[in-house]
Amino acid sequence: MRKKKFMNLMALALVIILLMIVSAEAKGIKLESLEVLLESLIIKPLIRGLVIAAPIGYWLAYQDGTSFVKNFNRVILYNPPTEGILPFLNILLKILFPVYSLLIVSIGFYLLLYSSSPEGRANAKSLLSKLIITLVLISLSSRLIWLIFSISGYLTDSIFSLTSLELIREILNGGIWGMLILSTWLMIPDIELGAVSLMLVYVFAWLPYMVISLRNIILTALMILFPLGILLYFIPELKSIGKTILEQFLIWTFIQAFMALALVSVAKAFSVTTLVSNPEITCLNIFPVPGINNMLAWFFTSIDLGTTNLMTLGFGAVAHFSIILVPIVMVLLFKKFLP
Amino acid sequence: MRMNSRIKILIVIGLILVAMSISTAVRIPKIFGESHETGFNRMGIIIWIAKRLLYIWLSASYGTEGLNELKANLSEIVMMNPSITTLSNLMVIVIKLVFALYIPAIAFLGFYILFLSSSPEGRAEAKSMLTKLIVGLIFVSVSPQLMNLLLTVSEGLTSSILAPTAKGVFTKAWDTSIGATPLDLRLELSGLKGLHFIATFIEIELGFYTFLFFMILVWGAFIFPILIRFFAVSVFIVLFPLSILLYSFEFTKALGRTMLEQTIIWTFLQVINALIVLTVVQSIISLGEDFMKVGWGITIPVIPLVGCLMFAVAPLFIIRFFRGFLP
Amino acid sequence: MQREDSQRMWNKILAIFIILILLSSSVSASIIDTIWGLITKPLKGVLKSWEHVLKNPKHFIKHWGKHFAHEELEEKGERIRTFAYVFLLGLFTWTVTKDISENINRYILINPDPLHEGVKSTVYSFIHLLIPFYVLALVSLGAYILFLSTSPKGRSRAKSMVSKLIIGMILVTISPHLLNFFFTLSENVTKNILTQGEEEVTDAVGTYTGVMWKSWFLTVGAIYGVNALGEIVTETVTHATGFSISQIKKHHYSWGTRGMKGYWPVKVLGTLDKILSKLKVEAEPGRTIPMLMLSITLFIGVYGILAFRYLMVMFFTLLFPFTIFFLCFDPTKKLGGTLLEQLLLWTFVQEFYAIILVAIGTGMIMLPEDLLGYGFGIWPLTISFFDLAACFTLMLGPIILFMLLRKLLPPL
Amino acid sequence: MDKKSRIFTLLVVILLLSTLVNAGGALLGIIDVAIKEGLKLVAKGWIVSTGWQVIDFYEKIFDSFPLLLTTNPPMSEITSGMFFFIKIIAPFYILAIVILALYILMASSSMRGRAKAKSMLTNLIIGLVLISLSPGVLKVFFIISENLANALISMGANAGISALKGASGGLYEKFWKLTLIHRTGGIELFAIHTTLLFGLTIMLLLRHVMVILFGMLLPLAFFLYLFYPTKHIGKGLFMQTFLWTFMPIAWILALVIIGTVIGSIPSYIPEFYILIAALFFFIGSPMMILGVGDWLAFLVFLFEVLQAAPLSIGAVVIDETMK
Repeated sequence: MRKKKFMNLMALALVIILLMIVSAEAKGIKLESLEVLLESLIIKPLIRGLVIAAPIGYWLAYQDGTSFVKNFNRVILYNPPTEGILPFLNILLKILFPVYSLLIVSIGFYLLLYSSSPEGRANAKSLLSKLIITLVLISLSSRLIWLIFSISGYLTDSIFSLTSLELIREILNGGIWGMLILSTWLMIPDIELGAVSLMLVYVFAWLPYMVISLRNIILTALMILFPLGILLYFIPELKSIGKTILEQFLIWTFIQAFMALALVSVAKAFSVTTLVSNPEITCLNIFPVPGINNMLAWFFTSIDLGTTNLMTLGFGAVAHFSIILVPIVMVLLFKKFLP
Repeated sequence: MRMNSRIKILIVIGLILVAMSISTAVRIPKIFGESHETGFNRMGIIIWIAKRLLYIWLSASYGTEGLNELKANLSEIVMMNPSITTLSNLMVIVIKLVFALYIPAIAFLGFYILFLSSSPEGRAEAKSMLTKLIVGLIFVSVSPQLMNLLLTVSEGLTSSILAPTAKGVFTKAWDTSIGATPLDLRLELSGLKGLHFIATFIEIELGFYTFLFFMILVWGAFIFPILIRFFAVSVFIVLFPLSILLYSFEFTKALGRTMLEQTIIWTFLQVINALIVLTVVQSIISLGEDFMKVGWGITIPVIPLVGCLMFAVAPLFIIRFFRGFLP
Repeated sequence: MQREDSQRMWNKILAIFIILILLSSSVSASIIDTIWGLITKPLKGVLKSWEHVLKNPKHFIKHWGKHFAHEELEEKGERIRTFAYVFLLGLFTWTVTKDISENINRYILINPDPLHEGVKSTVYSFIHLLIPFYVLALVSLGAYILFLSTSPKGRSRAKSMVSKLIIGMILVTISPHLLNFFFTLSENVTKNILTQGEEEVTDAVGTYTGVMWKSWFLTVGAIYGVNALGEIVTETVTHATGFSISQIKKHHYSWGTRGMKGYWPVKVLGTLDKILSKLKVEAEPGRTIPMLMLSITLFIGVYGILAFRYLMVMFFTLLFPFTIFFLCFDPTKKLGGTLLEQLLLWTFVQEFYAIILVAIGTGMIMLPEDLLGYGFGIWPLTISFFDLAACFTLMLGPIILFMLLRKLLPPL
Repeated sequence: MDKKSRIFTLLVVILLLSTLVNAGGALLGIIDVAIKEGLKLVAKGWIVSTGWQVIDFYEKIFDSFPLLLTTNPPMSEITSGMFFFIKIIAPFYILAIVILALYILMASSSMRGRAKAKSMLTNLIIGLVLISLSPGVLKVFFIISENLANALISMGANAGISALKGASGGLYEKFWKLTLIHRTGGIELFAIHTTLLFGLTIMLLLRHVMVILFGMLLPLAFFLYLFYPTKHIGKGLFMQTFLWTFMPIAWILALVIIGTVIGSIPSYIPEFYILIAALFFFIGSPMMILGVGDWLAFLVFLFEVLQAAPLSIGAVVIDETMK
């Protein structure tokens, strides 16, 4: 009923405008209202759709906009190569060997000449064994890192096997496309209206990658520091520094498992949660030109799913945000666990 | 209902403006013998000004909504407290729940005494725990009265602080920082409203931000913390028996302490609010009105402005710095 | 390194240009004339018009008034509101910079006067409010001594508490004078710091006002800069090609149908003019919101914090009797400690401010000249990063010192 | 459309026709300006109606409030994940027991060390029981929280939910009125409004995700709790499970309190402010009641919401350049 009324009104307006155009043309007068009609109701929306929404849609559909959605399991599973630390390890060993030999020799002299009490002798002996352990661990550290990485990678992989990857991919895809649909939809009448959701599209596209690359960068740095961390951990005075290095290394390594776990739980939650009313945004019922936004959205942005609903959008957003949230939660939760 | 009458007024004003603009648009070209195109432009300008005036009027009325009531009922709003009677049925449920929880708590303590404390020292400790728990039980059963006492003390302190205060000075500080425009039927352009007036004519976007600013000044800084306090105090009233239980039970003492502390802090926040009123009043009296008054034409009175914003910021400091005073 | 490289590159480009011009002179003199004309003609025109204007300011005003009167009404409105914006922002900047360079010492040094009539009476009314609390505390202590304390240790503790309470009572009655003494002390220390580093303080304030002004210049540039650029380009093109834009404009809407059809400069100029005319409308104050925010942040950052400090000190001044009472009564000692700590810290913010001002001044004086220029914006509308950092230090420094000292103070 | 109005519109059309045909330029101009304004109004109406549809879209979450707050994800989904972690833990567990047994048998010479090892062994065995019972523990959590939630929600949470709806409606009202006057007049309010509603949706859905996540980690939490060095991690994980499971209680309590108390607030405070305060109180209530964060964190959040407004300025610049 309301729609009919509205359509009548629209028809009336059209008739008046046509009359105006005809009479103005007859009298040779430039019409301002015609400019407004063309500009703010037809041309600008078209331009907004074409210049802003369409490239983003193209970017998501054919370029690397949805790269994270396509490759999330590979990206999360990626670890920096362990060969990278070998030169640094060599330098460290070069520095350490003379120090070590000096230390061992001095401990030997201490044992031979000065230590009279059995306690002191035991101390020296334990120090010697510690030195040897650290030496072995440092020279094995690249293997050790590889071992930790493969444990974490195996864990992540098997966590991913708890649900189908397709479901996770669908959820992530639904989040980013739904946001784009929403922002396109809001943007066409006025660009500022869609600013927040447009920003969220970029957040969804970039922020997970940013977090994951941050993890890789930090992990590479910690990997280089790892042998040093082992060394410092066995020196009582510098234990806290070494502890921090080792702890951070382990936390940042296992963040990938927790990212996978978060995505898996999102998938599980998505498949079991129901909403009382799950509204849809379809591009058909837009005021005042029915169908034009739909056409725009379908034609220019090549959105193959022209509608989105609250469940898809909400869980998609939660999936993207959980990638960002996980490192924060983990670093806060897991600090100071080494003795 | 109020909104409807407002819409009516809006429509009437709009109609008058349109009529005015049409009449001028028709008349001017005839008088000056200009072409009709200039007439359009004049009409466009008039519509432009009318729209901005409408925007200023509407957003300023949103921004200062309830300001007069606030000024009239300043001490009542500061002294506003939830009444226990409205919350009594919820509180009764919580008390029942707490009584129900006492049984496992006492049973747990009994087991603790039986099995784990072998030394006489430990046994004495367990006994003191039990007495604490029973004292807590007594407090729980009188918790509505206790809470009432707390609220009464806080209200009494607040009223005794507010009583000698020259509230007129504070209201005046409000008035000077909000200011007035010709739309308030006054021949002046001052304060944030004046800024809003000018900014809207320059750009609607700027007008929006200035409007937001005094909206924040009125309700964001003043009513909002007080309302949040109102809700928070209601929650803590309801949870008061539970926090007593948690505080008296040795193993959950930390949690109970935080909750009790929060209860006390949120309750006595109104004393702080009253003190802030007093502080602002004293500052303005002792500094004089011209101190830190920047600007020419439209001046920005910094001290009243910051004084009004104190309501939002000072409770933060209080809550941040005054934790951990309970044993 | 990079800087040197870029400089070298510029040198190279310049050298190439010079060589090219020299070479071309040997080929054809007329080309040089053309190029020279391209550069000088518009400049000459601009200079001439300015010379004219400077000689006859009256004529200038008249001319512009005429011009303004003949403009379209919408354009007039546009001009008025952009000018009003720039003017009002400039006025704001001027008053703030003037006020702060005159009064910064006063603003930093001011403390509430505890002996002021109103404050004193309020404090005494609070002392009256305290009497029942004192009575309550004494009675409860007495009851404790009489009935509950069995051990001599507890009794002696209670007794010491009583003596503390009585000392507190004496202190409460003289609390305004106590505070006055303390404030005078703090003010004197601050005054010493400020007078010792007078030059530095002036320099720091100069940095602050400079950034305020630069922000305003940027606003002006953002609003009128595009227009000015459009004007210059238009003039250059006009002089270079001999076609007047206004001439083109006449045939603008119909260059397809009239006699100039197909003549390429007309097409190019028509398109150019379209673009330029679009550029001209862009004097939107809305796009200068970042600069406006910078100005307002700077204003709030200094005035707001100083005013807030004053109000907080006033707050704790009024609470001072309660502070002493809480401190002297053992169960509430912690609360009193926090109150006292807050009072001390908020009072000391003035010292922090003075120290930060002197530090900024010293830093700016010590900074090498060539580093000062680094900044954002197009020359000459640049804001140096160092100046900006100095301003933000001025805003955040006292608060950071406040937080730092709070951690450093021994727990009471 | 009834007959009367149809005739009326016909009359208007005839009138316009006649005027347009007969009138001179001035009248045409006036009608032109009027139609221009009308068309501008249509454009603004388009903005408002689009905004309304999105807000309506987000507001539908309020219908699901009781359901989302009173239910927890079904155990069957969580137990599979739990068994996965138990499978991972099992070899470590066996290793720990074997090493301990060997230590007791061979290495420990001192009485003290042996006693310590023995207590460790009992710990391990208790842990074994706990880990195998962990689905049950979670189930108990769920039952308690659901029962409490169901009991509380019947005490007037609906009034609270309608208060939240009212807050949303008040924000929308301001948005459309300001937007009808000027295109960019109320856009920032819309940004704040949608951010709030979207945040609310995400919070509620994130809770379900987090319950599943920490529920699956519950065996790990028990396992880590048994060893001294990792004790606080286990405790932290357990606390997280607890908090995320009992978060709806805080929310529902807030809703009930809002519903009960809102009537007793003096009437001279404008209703809109009360409702907005209620909305923010609802968002902040878990932090306030369960002590997840403090007042400051809540305010930082508020500040961030307000900060979303300046971000839309970037969009203005783009829009202005495309004029």
